[in-house]
Amino acid sequence: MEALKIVDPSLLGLTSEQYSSLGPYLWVVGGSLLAMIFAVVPFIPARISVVCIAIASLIGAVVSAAHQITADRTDLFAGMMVSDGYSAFFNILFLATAALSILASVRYLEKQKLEYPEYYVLMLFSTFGMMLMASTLDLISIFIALEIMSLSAYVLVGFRRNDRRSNEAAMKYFILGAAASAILLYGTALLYGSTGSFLITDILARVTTKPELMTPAYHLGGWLVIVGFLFKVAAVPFHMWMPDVYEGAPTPITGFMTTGIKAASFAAFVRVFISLGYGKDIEAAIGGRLHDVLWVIALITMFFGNVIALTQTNLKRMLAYSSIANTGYLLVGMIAAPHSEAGYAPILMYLATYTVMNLGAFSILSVLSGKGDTNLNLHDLSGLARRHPWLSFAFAVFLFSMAGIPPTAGFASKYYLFYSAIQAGEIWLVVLAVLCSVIGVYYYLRVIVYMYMRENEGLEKFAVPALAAFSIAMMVAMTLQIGILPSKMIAVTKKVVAKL
Amino acid sequence: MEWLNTHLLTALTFLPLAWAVAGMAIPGRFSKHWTLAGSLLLFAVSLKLYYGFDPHGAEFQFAESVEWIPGLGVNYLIGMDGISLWLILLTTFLMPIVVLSSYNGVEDREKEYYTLLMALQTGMIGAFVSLDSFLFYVFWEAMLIPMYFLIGIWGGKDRIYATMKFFIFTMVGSLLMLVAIFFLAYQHKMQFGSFSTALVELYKVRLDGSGFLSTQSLLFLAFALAFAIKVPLFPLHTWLPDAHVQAPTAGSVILAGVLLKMGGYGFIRFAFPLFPQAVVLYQPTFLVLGSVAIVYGAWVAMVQPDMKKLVAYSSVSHMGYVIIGLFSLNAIGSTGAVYQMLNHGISTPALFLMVGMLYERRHTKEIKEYGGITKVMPLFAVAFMIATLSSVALPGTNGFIGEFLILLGAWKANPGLTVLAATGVIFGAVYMLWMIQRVMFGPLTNEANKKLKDLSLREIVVLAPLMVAIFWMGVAPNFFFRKMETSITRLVDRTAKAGAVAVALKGER
Amino acid sequence: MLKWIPLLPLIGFTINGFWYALIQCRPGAKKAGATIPGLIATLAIFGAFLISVKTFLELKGMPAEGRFVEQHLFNWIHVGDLDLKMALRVDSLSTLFTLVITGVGTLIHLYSIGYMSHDATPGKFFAYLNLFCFAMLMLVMGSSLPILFLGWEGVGLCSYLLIGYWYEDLEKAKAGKKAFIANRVGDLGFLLGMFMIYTHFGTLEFTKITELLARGDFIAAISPAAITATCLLLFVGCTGKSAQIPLYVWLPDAMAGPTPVSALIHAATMVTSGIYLVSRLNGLFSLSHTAMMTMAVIGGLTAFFAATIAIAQNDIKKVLAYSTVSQLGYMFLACGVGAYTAGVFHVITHAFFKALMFLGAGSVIHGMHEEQDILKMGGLRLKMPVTFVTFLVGWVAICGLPPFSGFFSKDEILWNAFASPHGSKLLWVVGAVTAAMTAFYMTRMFYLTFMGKPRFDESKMGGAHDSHAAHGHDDHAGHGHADHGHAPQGVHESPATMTIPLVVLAILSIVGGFIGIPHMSWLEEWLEPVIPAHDPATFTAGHTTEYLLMGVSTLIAILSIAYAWKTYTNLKEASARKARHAKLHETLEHKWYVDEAYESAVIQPIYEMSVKLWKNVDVAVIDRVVLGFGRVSEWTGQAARTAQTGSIQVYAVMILIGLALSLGYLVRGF
Amino acid sequence: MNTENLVAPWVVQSFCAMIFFIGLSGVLVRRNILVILMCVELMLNAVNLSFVAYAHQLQDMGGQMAVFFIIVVAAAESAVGLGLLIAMFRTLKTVDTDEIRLLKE
Repeated sequence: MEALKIVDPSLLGLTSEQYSSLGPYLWVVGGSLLAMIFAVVPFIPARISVVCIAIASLIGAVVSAAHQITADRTDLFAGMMVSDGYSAFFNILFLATAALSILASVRYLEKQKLEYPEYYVLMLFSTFGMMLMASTLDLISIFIALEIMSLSAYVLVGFRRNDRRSNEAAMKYFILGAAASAILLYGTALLYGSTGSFLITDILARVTTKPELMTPAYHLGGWLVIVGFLFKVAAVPFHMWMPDVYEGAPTPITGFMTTGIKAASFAAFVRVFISLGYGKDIEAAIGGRLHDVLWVIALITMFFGNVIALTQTNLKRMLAYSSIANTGYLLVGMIAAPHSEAGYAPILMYLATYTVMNLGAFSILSVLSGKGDTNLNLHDLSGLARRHPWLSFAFAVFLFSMAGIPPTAGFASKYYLFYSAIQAGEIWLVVLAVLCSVIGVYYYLRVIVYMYMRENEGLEKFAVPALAAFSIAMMVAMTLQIGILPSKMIAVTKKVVAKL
Repeated sequence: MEWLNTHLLTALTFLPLAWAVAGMAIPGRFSKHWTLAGSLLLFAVSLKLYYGFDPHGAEFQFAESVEWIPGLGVNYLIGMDGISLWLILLTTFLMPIVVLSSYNGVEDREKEYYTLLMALQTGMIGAFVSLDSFLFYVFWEAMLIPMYFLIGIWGGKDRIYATMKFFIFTMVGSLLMLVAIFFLAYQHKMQFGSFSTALVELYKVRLDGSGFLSTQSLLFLAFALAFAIKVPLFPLHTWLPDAHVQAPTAGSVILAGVLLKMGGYGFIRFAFPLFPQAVVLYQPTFLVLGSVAIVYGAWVAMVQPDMKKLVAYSSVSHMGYVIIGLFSLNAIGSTGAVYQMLNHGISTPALFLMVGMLYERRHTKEIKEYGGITKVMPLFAVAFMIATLSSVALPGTNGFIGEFLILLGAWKANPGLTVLAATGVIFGAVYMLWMIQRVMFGPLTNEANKKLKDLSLREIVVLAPLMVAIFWMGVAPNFFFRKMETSITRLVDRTAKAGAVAVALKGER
Repeated sequence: MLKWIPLLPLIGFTINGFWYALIQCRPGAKKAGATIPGLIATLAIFGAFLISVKTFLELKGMPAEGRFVEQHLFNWIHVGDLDLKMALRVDSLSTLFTLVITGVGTLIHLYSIGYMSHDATPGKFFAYLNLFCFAMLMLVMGSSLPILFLGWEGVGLCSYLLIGYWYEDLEKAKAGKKAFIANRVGDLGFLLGMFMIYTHFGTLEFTKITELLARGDFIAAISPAAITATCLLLFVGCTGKSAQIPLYVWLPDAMAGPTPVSALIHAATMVTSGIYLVSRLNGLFSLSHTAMMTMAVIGGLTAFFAATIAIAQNDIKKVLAYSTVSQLGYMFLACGVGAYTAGVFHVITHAFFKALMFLGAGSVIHGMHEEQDILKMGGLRLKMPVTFVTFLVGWVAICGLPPFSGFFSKDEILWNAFASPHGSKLLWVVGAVTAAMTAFYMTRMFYLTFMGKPRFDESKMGGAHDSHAAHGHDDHAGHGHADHGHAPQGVHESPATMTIPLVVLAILSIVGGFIGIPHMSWLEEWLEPVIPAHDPATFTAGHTTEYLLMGVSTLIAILSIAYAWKTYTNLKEASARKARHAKLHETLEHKWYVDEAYESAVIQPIYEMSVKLWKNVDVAVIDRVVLGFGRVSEWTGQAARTAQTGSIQVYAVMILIGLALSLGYLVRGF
Repeated sequence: MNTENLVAPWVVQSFCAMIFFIGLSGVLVRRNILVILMCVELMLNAVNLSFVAYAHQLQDMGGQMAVFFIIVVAAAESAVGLGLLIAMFRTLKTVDTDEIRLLKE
C-alpha cells in the first residue's frame, strides 16, 4: 500500500467565523457538562440549579443560532459539517422544543416523584444530537449524531425505572432503534463502497459525473439509508414501535420525541434525500420507481395513521397515531418538493407548526396526567371546559390546528404543503390526503366534544403550574399568529431552503 | 369616522368579534344586553352599506385589498356587489332578532353563548364579502367552529351526533373545494406567471371545458359539491334535519336563515363565473336534482312527527327552488333564486322562532302533543299563519315573488321539469296546512296546553320585524331588485356567453 | 278613484283585524258584540259598492270601444324583460262583477251582523269577510294575469280561513284544509297556463294579450297544440276554483263554514271567478275548439252529476252546495259552447237567487237553533213567513219558471248549447235533464222545509246553548259564552237585519232576468267590446226552434215540480220509494263515494310513499351510506389496531416485510 | 505486494451481507433479549468488515476510520442496552420478549 495520505493540518485550526458558527453547539455541550457537575454539588438543591443551567444554555444557544440564519454558509471540519440557514433554522427549532419540554416537565417530574437531575442532562445531550443531525453532511457523522440523540432518548423513555410499561417501552425502542441504525449503517457502507466517499455532496457529484457508479449495491445502499430514516420518522410499515413507546414514555418525553426527534430525522432525511439525486435527471434508473414506492408509503401512512387513531381512547396513543398521520403529510411534501417551485420550504414550515402544536398538546397532557400517566383517557376529559376554561380553550386551539381548520397554524402549513404538492402534479395524492385528514378532523373534534359537550364527571379540579401555563400560552399565541399571518414564516423557510 | 368610511366592510366583518371579545369583561348576566346592543349597532352600520352602494357603479364596491400571504399570491381582498349586499343585510337583520329570542331560552354559560353568536356573525359576513377564494375558504371554515359549539353545547339530546355529522359533512365538501382552489391558483401561475387566488384574476384563467370530465368540469364539481352540501341539495341533505332538531332555537334560526344561503351564494360568486361551460354542461343534472329536492323535501316533511324536522325538510324543499332558479341561467330565474334565498331567510327563521317559543313553553316539539293552540294563544296563531303563508308562497307574501320568478325562469330553461317542480306548490301547502291543523286547530284536548300563555311583549318584538318583512318583500319587491339587478345581469351574461361556446362545442362534436 | 273599491274593504280588514288582534286577543278581554265590527265591515263594502256604481255609470257614458277606466298604482315586479305593474282596470265585464260582488257582499255583510250576533270573535269574522272582498275585487279588477292570480289565491286563503272559522271542530278545520289544497291543485294549472302565455305572448297584460290575439299573423305563428294546452291548463285552474268535476269535492265540505260565508263565497262570488277568467280570455279560448269542447263536456257532466247527488242530500246546506256545483257546470257548459255572455248572465242571476236561498237557509237554521236536517223540519211557512216568501221566490227562480231570472239565463244557456256552432244536441239533452232534476230536488227541499206538518218538538228547542253533536252542524260552540241569552223559546223569525237582505235579493231574483231577454238583451250589447257577440248566421237553428225550446224547458220544470210536490206530500210513500231503490239512494247519499275514492287513490298512496321515502331513502339509504364511511374507517382501524400485538418480533418482521417489498419493487418493479 | 492471491472483493462483501442478515434474523427469531443484543452487535460488526473490505478495495483510509467510530458507538449502545435490560429485569423478572406485551393495540 502506498504511504498513507497525511491529513492537512490547516483543517484542524478554526477560523474566527467558523468558531462563531459553532456557537450554538458549544453552548449546549457546555450547558450539559456544567449541569452534570452541578447535579452532584452537595449544598445547592440539584433540581433548581440544573434546570436554570439548562434553560440558560438553551437561551444562549438560541441567541447565537439566530445570527446564523442570516449569515451565509460556512463549511466546518473539511466539509463534514456545515452551518447554513437550514441548520440554523432547525437548531432554533430543536432548542425551542427542548426549552418548552423542560418547562413542561419541571412540575411534572415533581408530581411523578421522578426528580432526578440526569433528566435535563439527557435532554440536552439529545438536543445536541439533533442539532448535529441537522448540520452534518457526512454519512458516518449522521450515524453518530443519530446515536447520540437516540441513546439519550432510550434512557429518557425508560426514565420511570420501576414502572413496567416504561421499561418495556424503552426496551422495545432500544432493540428496534438499534436494528434500524444497523440497517442505516449498512446502507452507508454500501454507498461508501460504490462511490468511495462519505460526504453526501461528494456522492452526488461523483454519481452525476460517472453514472456507471450506480451499481445495484449503490441502489441497495441508498434504499437501506432511506429505510433507516423512514423507521426513525415512523412511516407506516416501520411505525409499529412508535405507539407503544409513546404510551410507555413519560408524557413530556413523548412530547419531546414526537416533535424534536421526528424533526431531526426529517432534517437529516432531506439532506440525504437530495444527495441521492431524487428528482434530478440521474434518478431515471431508480427514480421512477422510487417515486411510486414513496407515493404508496405516504398514502398508507396517512390512511392508517388516521384510521387507527380513530379507534384510540388513550390520548397519548391517539396523538402518537396522529403524529404518524402527520409523517404521511410530510412524505407527501417530500415527494412533491423537487418538482414544486417552493421546494422543501413547506416541509420546514409544516415541521415548525407541527412542533408547536404537538408540544402544546403534550404540555397540556403532562399537566393533566395523574400519577404514572393515568387518567389520560378520553372520558377523563369530559366536562373539562367547565373546570378549566382556559386550559380547554388552549387544547381546543391545538386540536383545531391539528385538524387543519382555518385561522390556525396547522391550516396554514397544511395549505402551503398541499399547494406545493399540487404544483408538483400530485393532484390525486392531495385529494386522498385531504380525505384522510377528514378522518383526522373526526377524532380531533371528538376530544373537543368530550371537553365541551359532555357532562362534568371527569377528573376533579387541580392547580395548573405557572411554568407550564406560560409555555402553553406562548404556544397558543404562536399557533394563532402563524395561522393568521403566515407570510413571515413562509418567507423565512423559503430563504433558508434556497441555499440548501 | 374617516377610517370607517373607507374600511366599512372590514369594520362590518370584525366589529362583532371585537364586540364579543370586549364583552368578555362584562359579567354573564349583562352579556345578552351587550350583545343585543352590538348587533343593533352592526345593523345600523350595515344600513350605511345599503345607502352607499350604487347599483350602476363598479362591479365590486367598498373594495379593500391588503397583501396577506405574498408568497402564495393570497391577499386580503374584500368587496361586495348587489347580491352580497342583501345577504349581509339579512345577516345583520336576523342577528338582533336571534339574540333577543334567546333571552330566556339560554341559562347556562351565557357569556360563551353570546360570544360564539358574534363570532359566527363575523364568519358569515366575512364569507359574504371576501373576493379572494382562499379568504373565502378561511371564513367558510371559520364559520363552522362557532356553529359546531352552538349545536354541540346548547343543543338537544343527541346533539353530539348531529353537530359532528354537520361538521364532517361540510368539511368533506369544502376540503375538495380547497384542492380546486389550489389547482386554480396553479393554473393562474402557468398562464399568467404569478400565483393568485383573487377572484377577479381567476376569472381570466382559461380552462378546457369541453367534456363532462374535462378539467373545468371536475373543478366545477369540486366547488359544486361543497356548495350543494351547504344548500343542501337532495342527496346530500341528511345533515340538515339532525342539525336543526338538535340545535338551540337561535342556532337553527341562524343555520336556516344564513348558513344555507352560503351554498347558494357560493354558486353565484364562485361556481358560475369561474366555470361557465361546466355550468351549462351540468345544467340539466342540477335542474333534475333541484326539482327532486323540492318534491322529496315536501313529501318527507309531510310525515315528520317533530315540528322542527318538518320545517327543516321544508328548507330542503325551498332551497331546491333556489337551485332550479340559479340553474335556469336567465335573469328572471336567477333574480328569483336570490330573492327566494332572502325569503327563506325570513320565513323559516320565523317558523323556527315560533317552534322555539312553543318549546320554551311545553318542552316538546312533537306535533301530537299539541292541538287547538289558537284558543289559548290567538296572537301566536296569527303570527304562525302569516309565516306559513309566506312559506307556502301565497301571493302578497315574499314567498310568491320568489317562487313565481323561479318557476317562470325555469320554465324557459326546461318546461317539463318545471311542472314537477311546480307540484311543490301543492305539496308545500299540504304539509304546512296539515301541521297547522294538527297543532293550531281542533279541540283543546291536552291538559298541559290549556295553561299556555300567549306571546309576551318580547316575543312580539322578535316576530314583528319578520312579519313586516314578509309583506313588505311581497308587495314591493322592486325595492330589493333595484340594487341587485346589475349584479345578476353580469352573472347571467358571463354564463350565457360561455353557454354559447359550449353549445357550439357540443354542436360540432 | 278606482283604487278605493278594493282599498275600502282592505281598510275595513285592517281596522277589524288590528282591533281583534290587539284588543280582543289580550287575555281577559271582555267579549265584544257583533254590531261594531259588523258595521265597520258593512260600511266599507257599501262604500265600495257606491264607487262601483259610480264607475258603472261613468262607463255607461263612454263610447263602446273606449269603455274602460284604468288606474296605475305602482310597478310591482321589474326583472329582466318581465315588467309587472300593479294596476287596476275596469271595463264592461269587470264592472258587472264588481257590482255583483259589492252589492251582494253588502247585503251579506248586513245579514251576518244578525247571524253572528252570538259568536265569540265577530271581529275576526268580519275582518276575514272584508279581506275576502278585497281579494275578490283585486281578482276582477286586476289589469294583468299575476294580479288576477294574486286575487285568485287571496280568495282561496279567505275561504280557507272562513271555512275553518270554527276551528275547534276538527271536521271544520279539515274541510278548510281540503278547500285550500284543492284550490292549490287548480292554481298549479293556472300558474303553468300563465307561464305558457308569457313564453308565447311575451306579456301577461290583458290589453296586450287581446291586441296580439287580434293579430292573425301572430296567432298563426303559435302552434295550435300550445294554445290548446294553455287553455286546458287555465281551465284546470277554473275547475279548482269553480268546483268542476275533478276538483269539486271541496265545495260541499265548505258548508262547514258559517252560512253567510257559504252564501258570499261559495255561491255568489269566488266560485264564479273561473267564469270571469274564461270570459276575460274568451279570445284565447275560442281559438282552440278542443279546449272549448272539453269545457262544455266537463260543465255538462258536472251539472248532471251534482244534480244526482243533490237529490239524496238531507242537509239543507249540502243540497244548496251541490246545486251550486250543478249551476256552475251550466255556466261552463255555456262558455264551452261559446256563449260567454250567457255564462256571465247566469253568474249574475245565480248570484242573486243562490245567495237568497243560502241566506234563507241560514235564517232557517238560525231560527231552528242549528237544525240543518230538512227531514226534521217542515211547516215553517207559518213560523217564518218572510223567509218562506223569499225562499219561494228563490226556489221558483232556480227552477227556471218564466218571469223569474233563472228562466232567462238557464234558457239562454240551453238554447246556445243546442244551436251554437260549438254546441251539440246531446249537450242540450244533458242540460234539459239536469234542469228537470234541479227542479225536482229544489222542490223536495222547499217542500220538506216549509210545507207539510212540523216534524220537530218545539219545547226542546231554543234551550241554553243546545250544541247538538249532529254531523256537519255549525254548532254555536262559542268559547264558553254563557247561555243562549233567553229562556227556551220556539222557532222564531229572524231579526230585521237578516230579513231585509232576503227581501232585496228576492226582488233582484225576480227583476234580474230582464237584463238578458233573448234577442234584445242589454247585457250582450253591453259586453260587446269584451266578448264579441255571435253572429246568428252561424247558428244551426232559427228563432222558431228557440221559442219552441223555451216552451219545452218551462214544461219540463213544471212537470218535475208537480211530480216532486206529489211524492213528498205523504212522506210514507216517498220513503217507500226510497226503500225500493235503496242501494242507488245510498250511493247518491255518499256522493258516489268520490271522497273515499280520492282518499284511497291519491292521498293514501302519497302518504305511504312519503313515509317510505323518509324511512327508506332518507334514513336507510343516504344516512347509512354517510355513516357507512365512518363505520368502514372504524372497522379498518380496529383491524389494523389488532395487528399491533406488542411483541418486538412482530414489529421487526413488519420492518423486514416493508423492506423486502419496497426493495423488490425498486429493483424489478413488479 | 502481489495481489493475485487475495480474496475477490465481492466474496468479502457477500460474506458481510450474510453475517448481517444472520444478525438481523437473530433479532427476529430469538426470544431472549440478551441474544438479541448480541445479534445487533453482530450486525454492526458485519458492517465493520464490509467497511474495511471497501477501504482496502478503494485504497482509501476513510473506511478504516469509520470502523473506529462504529466500534465506539456499538460499545455505548450495548452499555445503554444492558442498562435498560437490567432495569427491565428488576421489574419484569424476565428477559423473554414474549413477556413484555403490556403495551399493545
